[in-house]
Amino acid sequence: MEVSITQYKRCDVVKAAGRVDSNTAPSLAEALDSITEAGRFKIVFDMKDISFVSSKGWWVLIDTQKKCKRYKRGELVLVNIHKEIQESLNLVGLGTYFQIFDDLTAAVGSF
Amino acid sequence: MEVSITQYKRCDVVKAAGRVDSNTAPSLAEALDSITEAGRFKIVFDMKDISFVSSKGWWVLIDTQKKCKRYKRGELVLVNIHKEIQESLNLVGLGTYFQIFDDLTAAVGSF
Amino acid sequence: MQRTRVFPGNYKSLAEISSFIEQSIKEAGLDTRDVYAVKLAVDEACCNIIDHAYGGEHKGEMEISVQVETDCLKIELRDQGKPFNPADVPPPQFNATLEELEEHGAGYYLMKKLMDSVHYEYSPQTGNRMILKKRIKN
Amino acid sequence: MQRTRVFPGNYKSLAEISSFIEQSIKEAGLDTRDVYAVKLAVDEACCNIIDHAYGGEHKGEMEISVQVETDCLKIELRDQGKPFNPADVPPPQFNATLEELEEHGAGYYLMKKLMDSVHYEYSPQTGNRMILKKRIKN
Ligand SMILES: Nc1ncnc2c1ncn2[C@@H]1O[C@H](COP(=O)(O)OP(=O)(O)O)[C@@H](O)[C@H]1O
Ligand SMILES: Nc1ncnc2c1ncn2[C@@H]1O[C@H](COP(=O)(O)OP(=O)(O)O)[C@@H](O)[C@H]1O
Repeated sequence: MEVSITQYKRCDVVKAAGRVDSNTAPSLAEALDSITEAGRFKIVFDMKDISFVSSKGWWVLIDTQKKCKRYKRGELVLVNIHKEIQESLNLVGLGTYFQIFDDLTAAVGSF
Repeated sequence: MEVSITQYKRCDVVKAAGRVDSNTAPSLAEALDSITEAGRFKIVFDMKDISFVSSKGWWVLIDTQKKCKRYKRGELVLVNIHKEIQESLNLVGLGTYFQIFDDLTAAVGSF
Repeated sequence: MQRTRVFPGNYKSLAEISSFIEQSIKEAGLDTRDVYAVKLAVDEACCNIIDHAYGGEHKGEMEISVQVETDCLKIELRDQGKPFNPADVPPPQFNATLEELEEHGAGYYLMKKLMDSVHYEYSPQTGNRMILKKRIKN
Repeated sequence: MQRTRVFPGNYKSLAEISSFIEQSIKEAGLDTRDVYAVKLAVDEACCNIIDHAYGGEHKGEMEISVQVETDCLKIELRDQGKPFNPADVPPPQFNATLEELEEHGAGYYLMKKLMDSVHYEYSPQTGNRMILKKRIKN
């Protein structure tokens, strides 16, 4: 899974395409860890081209959310999430842990 | 000329469509003034739907740029500017007074 | 009609399995939301087989059969890994604070939420069988 | 072929004038950049007529003639306002800091940069005539 990171003044935007499943979740985790390990904790995950997320994917995002919110130093927010993916996130009870934006600019502008 | 303003945490995005000429420049000036008068000096002008800008339009932007940059309190940046419009801005020697972004998110992310 | 395929028990199979499911259930005429639900449930079921029944990748195979009936979609997954007792699967962690959340589980719970029925059985002869059903609304 | 139209000397006319110019020069086959340049030059010329020759809106009319020749585009603007001397137009403010910039001017300079020639003449009989020319590259 190709993951791109764009670093802005106040936050980093992470973008990837395709499926986040047990096979690809480690690449996403690696990209997110590289950001938090650099001491940056304001992250936007642009899910526009993400077509599928299994529970393994959610745990990667939950793990990052914990790192970001610890000491109130930041937050991971989601943007452009496909409707079915959002529904399954809510179904599994994890929807409440993420702020979701409709628009990438609004997500970046929130930091 | 319809002008919309979207307020983000660190900056305001101004968007308008059509021509900025002697007829419409006052509406743009009014919108920009409403932002600076509210004490907000970080402004993104999204020119995606702007098809024409005469020198009257440039002077409105220069006026706002002066207000924003005074006391280093902010800046007006341009985004999605059509190629011909940018060329005429450079031709008249005013291109150097503005930072120009290709992407709205990058512009908002710069503040 | 019933379609059956055998996949190696590794994570690389998951994308292929999703495509196989999508192709196989096309004729059932489910809407995008239900198609997604079925693909996700099957993905979770396969991950559990790899992670728990086999205890890791490359230990065994997964046989998947898809049967589209007039009012119901039936997906059967078989493996030769170790059996488990669904009654022992802990319930999901509701109302946990972010810090309290333990980063695993949810897969089995999701399967039950996404499908209309989830049935598990084991016999030494046939191994593990997981049967997922989804009603087809007309 | 020559097209001529008369517009009221007000800012509302500017959008219509741009459309008139765009229609009238279509057959010349200029690229988008040159079409934009011509529209911008004419807009600046008309603003100067309204602002300086007439000293405001609703004081008089502007007659615009467009002539497309094989290798050249000619646009003539006429008004009955007060004449001016192009030699008196101050040069543009190059290298000024932002704070030093005076927020006017540039229109006449732009016209000369955008067109291949800008010619102005006045006679008491015909009033002001501004002739803008753009070469047509083939
Ligand atoms: N197919 C299976 N074979 C063996 N054990 C299973 C199987 N499916 C689920 N389990 C058991 O149930 C638990 C919960 O499963 P699940 O909710 O899918 O979450 P996770 O796989 O992330 O632990 C697992 O940790 C495992 O002990
Ligand atoms: N058509 C005109 N009639 C009278 N005066 C003109 C005309 N065009 C230009 N001028 C004079 O030249 C000056 C510079 O014009 P210009 O560069 O277009 O900038 P601006 O119109 O913003 O002042 C004007 O201030 C005016 O004094």
